[in-house]
Amino acid sequence: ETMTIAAAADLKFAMDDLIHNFKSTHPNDEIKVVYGSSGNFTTQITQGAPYDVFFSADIGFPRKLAQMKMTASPVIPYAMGRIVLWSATRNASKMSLSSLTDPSITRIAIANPKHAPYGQRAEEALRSAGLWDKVEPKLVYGENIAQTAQFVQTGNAQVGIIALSLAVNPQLASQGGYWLIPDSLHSPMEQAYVITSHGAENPLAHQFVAYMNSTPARAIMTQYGFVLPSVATTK
Amino acid sequence: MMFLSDGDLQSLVLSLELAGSVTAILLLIGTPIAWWLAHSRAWWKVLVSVTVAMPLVLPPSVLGFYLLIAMGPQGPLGMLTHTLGIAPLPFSFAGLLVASVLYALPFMVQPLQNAFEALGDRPLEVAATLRASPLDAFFTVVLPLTWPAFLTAITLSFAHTVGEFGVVLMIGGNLPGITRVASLQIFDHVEALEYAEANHLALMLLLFSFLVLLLVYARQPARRQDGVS
Amino acid sequence: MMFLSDGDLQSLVLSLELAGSVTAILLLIGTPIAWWLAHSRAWWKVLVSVTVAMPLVLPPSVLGFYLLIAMGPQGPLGMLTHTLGIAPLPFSFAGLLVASVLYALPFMVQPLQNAFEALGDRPLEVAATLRASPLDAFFTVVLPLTWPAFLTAITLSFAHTVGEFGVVLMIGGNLPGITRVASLQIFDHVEALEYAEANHLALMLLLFSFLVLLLVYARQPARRQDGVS
Amino acid sequence: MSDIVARFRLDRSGFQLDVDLVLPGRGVTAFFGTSGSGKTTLLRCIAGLERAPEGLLSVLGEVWQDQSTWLAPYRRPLGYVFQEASLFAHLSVMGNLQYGVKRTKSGQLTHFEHIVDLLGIAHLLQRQPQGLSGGERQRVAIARALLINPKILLMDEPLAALDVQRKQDIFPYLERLRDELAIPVLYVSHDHHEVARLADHLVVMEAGQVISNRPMSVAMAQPDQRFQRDEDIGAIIDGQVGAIDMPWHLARMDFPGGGLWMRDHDLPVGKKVRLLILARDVSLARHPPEQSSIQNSLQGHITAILDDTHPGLALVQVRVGTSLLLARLTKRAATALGLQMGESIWVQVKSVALI
Amino acid sequence: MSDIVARFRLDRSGFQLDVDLVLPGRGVTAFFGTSGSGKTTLLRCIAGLERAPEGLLSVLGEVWQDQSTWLAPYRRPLGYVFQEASLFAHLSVMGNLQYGVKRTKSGQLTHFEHIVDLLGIAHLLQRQPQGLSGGERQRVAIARALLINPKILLMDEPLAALDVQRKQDIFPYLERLRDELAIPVLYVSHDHHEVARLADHLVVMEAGQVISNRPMSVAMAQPDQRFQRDEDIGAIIDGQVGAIDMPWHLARMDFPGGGLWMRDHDLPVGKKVRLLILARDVSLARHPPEQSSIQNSLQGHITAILDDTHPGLALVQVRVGTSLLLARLTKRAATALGLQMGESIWVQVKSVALI
Ligand SMILES: Nc1ncnc2c1ncn2[C@@H]1O[C@H](COP(=O)(O)OP(=O)(O)OP(=O)(O)O)[C@@H](O)[C@H]1O
Ligand SMILES: Nc1ncnc2c1ncn2[C@@H]1O[C@H](COP(=O)(O)OP(=O)(O)OP(=O)(O)O)[C@@H](O)[C@H]1O
Ligand SMILES: [Mg+2]
Ligand SMILES: [Mg+2]
Repeated sequence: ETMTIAAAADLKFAMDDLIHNFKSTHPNDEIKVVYGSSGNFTTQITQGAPYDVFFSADIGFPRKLAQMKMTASPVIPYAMGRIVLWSATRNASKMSLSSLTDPSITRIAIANPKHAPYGQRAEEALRSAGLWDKVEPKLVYGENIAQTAQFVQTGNAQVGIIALSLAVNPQLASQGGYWLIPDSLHSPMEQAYVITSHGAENPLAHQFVAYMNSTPARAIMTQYGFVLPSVATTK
Repeated sequence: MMFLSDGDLQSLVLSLELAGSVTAILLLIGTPIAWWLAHSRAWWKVLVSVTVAMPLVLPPSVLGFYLLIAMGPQGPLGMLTHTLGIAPLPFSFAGLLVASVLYALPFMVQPLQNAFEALGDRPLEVAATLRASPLDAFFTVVLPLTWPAFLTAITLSFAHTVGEFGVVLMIGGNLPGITRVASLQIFDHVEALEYAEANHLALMLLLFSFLVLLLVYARQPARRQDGVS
Repeated sequence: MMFLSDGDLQSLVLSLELAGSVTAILLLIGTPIAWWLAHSRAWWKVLVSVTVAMPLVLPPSVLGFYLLIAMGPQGPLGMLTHTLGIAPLPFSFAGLLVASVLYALPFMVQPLQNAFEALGDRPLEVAATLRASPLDAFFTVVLPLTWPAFLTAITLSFAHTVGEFGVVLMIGGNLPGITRVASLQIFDHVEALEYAEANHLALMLLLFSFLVLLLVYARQPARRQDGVS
Repeated sequence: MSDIVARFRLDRSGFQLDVDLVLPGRGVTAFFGTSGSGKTTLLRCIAGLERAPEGLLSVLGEVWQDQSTWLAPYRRPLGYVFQEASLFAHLSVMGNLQYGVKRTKSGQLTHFEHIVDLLGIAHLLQRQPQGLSGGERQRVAIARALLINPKILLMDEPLAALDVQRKQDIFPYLERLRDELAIPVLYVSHDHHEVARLADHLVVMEAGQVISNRPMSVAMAQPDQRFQRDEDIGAIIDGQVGAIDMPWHLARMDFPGGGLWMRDHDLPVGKKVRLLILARDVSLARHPPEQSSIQNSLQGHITAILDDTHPGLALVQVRVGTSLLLARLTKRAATALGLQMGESIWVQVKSVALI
Repeated sequence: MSDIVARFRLDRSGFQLDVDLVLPGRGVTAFFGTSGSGKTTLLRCIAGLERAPEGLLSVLGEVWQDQSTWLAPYRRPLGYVFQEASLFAHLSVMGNLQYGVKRTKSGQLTHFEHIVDLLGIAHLLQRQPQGLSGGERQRVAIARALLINPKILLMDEPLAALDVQRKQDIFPYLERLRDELAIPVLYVSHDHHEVARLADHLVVMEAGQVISNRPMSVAMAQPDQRFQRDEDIGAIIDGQVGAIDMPWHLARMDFPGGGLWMRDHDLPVGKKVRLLILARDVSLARHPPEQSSIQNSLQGHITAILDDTHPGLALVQVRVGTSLLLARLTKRAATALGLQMGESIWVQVKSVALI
């Protein structure tokens, strides 16, 4: 059996581990993963893309698909996304949002709030902290959260607001450090997955979805910085 | 390939396959278009000329988006393929081909058009008086005399297709072994912060392309000045 | 512009500004490079030729990433600008310019190189016997005679820069009014599923580019065959 | 039916070609006319390179163009030597020569070496056209056209770039082509010498129109400044080799009316020849000469006294046997001699040329 | 110091130019030689278009090239007419003509109309080069080179594509250029007529080398087949107009040794002229002629009897006064006349040309 998963880019590290773990019980099955932007995947799935399961960074996209009757399962939340302040050149764990007004910080990278879920939460947090107007002139926008991280990593932006799941990655964790932005400052960021109509007949897709609720899977997710929804709600 | 993973290697092969096919197809369809543009006296040929260059102006992923819609089940191209009983174009190698051909068309047409215009009619006239039919003359006179322009056209089309990302991502869906070309693979590496892998693959891609292009250039005949002398 | 928002309009203006400047700069630096390539007899000029085309082979955002490193505080270019007391290139219009010029270079160089080669030495020789210095002859003889190739080079460079997305995003940081060109704006619209806005802006972009290119083409002098007759 | 019929009308800004010609289907027809008179344009129409809408063209009984027919240039069995250089730059000289041969049905190369030697290009075969001098290029172009065994040969000032010696070398081959192969040659030239030597038929053009179309011998006997330089006015006479004086390297050419001695050309007795006797080489006398270096004296009758190109000169037409000769002399001399129509007179021919 | 000194060595695959020349700093020097002998290459070296590494070139006292000097082509005050067409395709005829004028310091256009008329291109000024016939193009190219008032004019077979009439029209201007402006002209030609008419000095080239370099009059009196067609062998003599016979449109040209009547050219009495007397137009007789149309008889002494180009012919050199004339006759006639060195003999000149 084979199946293809379309996964939001912030899942990259966790998903590799999940699949590795899953395959230990399904040694003969082949699982392909494609990482990318959730918006793109949504468009592609409406045009018949051969993805069996879609892990979105934002619950809005799978819901949209469900409305269009292009899904073969309920929309299942799998995590609450969290954002952090991160720097490659300074110790960000000692910072807070108000440090962003420091004049030595000339560039702050966030994902584009216009369409990137993490960017929207970053903007909300800055606004809630009353800092938006002060820091806006320093902002640069990445197309997605990975590019945002690159702006910071290359030193071109001193600080960035990125996903917790990225910040705990050893590659980034070894540089600087991060400061978790309180989730009270932004609306909850529900992340969810769904089996597409393409995967409806694929038993492997259903098995993988079932696996996501297993203890080992939840452990991996937690390890990569995802905050699990306490109860798997169904909509 | 000691430092390339299987996936990387696969994507590399796919890239070269795609770029090679696109270039070959463009030679077939771009050459007659360029010829027509060079020889027609229709006033609206300027419009055609500019139109051919137009796809360039859109950001590739946006162009890819429009193409995806057009090729999708509700799009005109999608309906056509459906009626003809052909497999749908999106998320297939064939779809990549169609999209890349469209996108790289101006790189083939414009250099050739210039060369054909600069060549003039005399070499064809001479060939005709030596019993060569127009087609014969094209292959035995025009082609060798405009070889540098073909070289440029091939170089630009090939390189551009290898490096194409937005269109290819949108239409192809980044499917391993089918549409995940090297440019997507490198991008994925970079996005996943796998810089070493990205560097290796990028290096290999550059190297391969360099070799392919060098091969093309190496077959360049001695420099010439005019068609006839 | 009844159906364009201020942001859209601003991005459009920025795009045309960028494409115009890039094309102008490319004319200045691409022309001598093409001239050298056309006239040098060094064996390694093929390498230079192929190298100029190499940036094309990388996916634009990956190229952008490498450029970002090079222009960053630790990169060679970044250190240079720092030493010279120039503002850092990333996230500035100047940075976009540099990156786009690099990326579009082959589109300028290759058509010109072909044209210069095809023109041969005779027109320059004739000009020299009529007292024209080489520079004078370049502007009064070579330029008008190779105008179609310049047209192609301008078209391709311009269109390609307008449509550039990956490099521009990486280097520019999508700053409204500074580096948010139309291609980024359209992409953002599409990603945000604002298809109507995307369509409008794309249409305007196409229209503007079409007009600009048409204008360039309209100035094309009567067709000619060879440099001298 | 074995003639060439050509009727073309072509409008250009500032120029109009308008011809209606019947040309002989064999021999060399020369097209003569000032620069810009339309000679090249006419040849292009015949080759099908220029498409005159209402044109008519039939060559040796085959219709190449009329209301309903249009034979594409590459289907017309002709050879064309262009006015300017036209060698393919991407082929060596050898490649250029073989280009047409390969595409000719009877693509035999039996006369390859012959033609190559004739045009003195054997040492150039491996060279590229760019490195050739102007004359070398044109010689290759001529060889290339000859090698495809055309049914008609169109030559647009093919020798303009050649030196005298090369011209002399090529002439005999062109003459043999005319005589042996019997293929018609349409030959554009500015050079009266070339025309006089080569042509059987002469077409004079001016401003896109044909102003004269007649056999060479007729054209020669009726001096026409548009065509002839005044030094070149003379008579053409058909004859044959009558005797050979071996020790003195001389040959006597006999024609109806007498015989003329000229330098020997290694032709056998009885061989038919065509002679050019320039008016400037003919003088008149009342009495047969004695002890002059002029050896060729004939007796004839004055048939006409014509104005010449200069007011001080006269052309006197003299019938010798059945042949007409022309003599040029000053009017003062003509008057001093008291020349009268019908009178008997001695003709002294200083020099005769074979053509 | 007002000469032209040129020393060049240039290696090409299969060809080597190796010349060391001193040429007169005024008048027309003709370069004559077979196709491929290096005439064009030499001219290109002089113009600086070809860079011969160890070359030396000084023109009228100015060094253009030596070990330490290299004057770029565009700084050399010369005019160049190329062998092939060379009009700028992007400029009208007018634009082509003005191109050089605009770049010349003394960019006055006083003689513009004169030159344009002379070359018969006034009606072409607004045309594009592509639409011109071969001859029209070359006429424009000549005009363009003349218009920049060069200090030296290089012409590479400029007239090859022109018809006889146009050539005749251009000659007087070239002659005036030579005589009045005193600028030297280096003139490559295949056409012996052109050379004979125009040149004061003759350089014959073969296989990249100069095989003869001498004044025209010397070259003419010593027949050389490499340079002359045998019909063109003759003597050049300096003289002046001695008398005019108005009613008969004749003029008498006097030279040391006598006078010769020729057609009138509207030249005033006393005007210095140069005469070409072809050997073929000269006959010899023991006695002065009576009642012949040949009017020009002179008495002289035989100074040499030379072999001619054909074994049946002889060239006889006769001194008339202080001038040397050449007569061509068959050996048989020479023997019949019993010609001996030093003998007195009557020379009859059938025709004289002004050059
Ligand atoms: N493509 C064209 N467009 C306009 N006019 C043209 C074109 N080709 C030729 N002509 C004109 O037609 C006339 C005849 O040209 P053509 O080349 O036939 O003359 P030609 O007799 O061969 O002259 P030459 O002896 O100089 O070669 C010329 O006045 C020329 O300017
Ligand atoms: N670029 C070159 N490379 C190699 N050989 C050359 C080159 N240019 C000229 N030649 C050779 O040099 C020789 C002299 O050429 P050039 O053009 O000077 O002759 P030319 O005397 O002008 O002849 P023509 O009367 O035919 O014009 C020729 O044999 C020619 O093949
Ligand atoms: Mg012509
Ligand atoms: Mg030459």
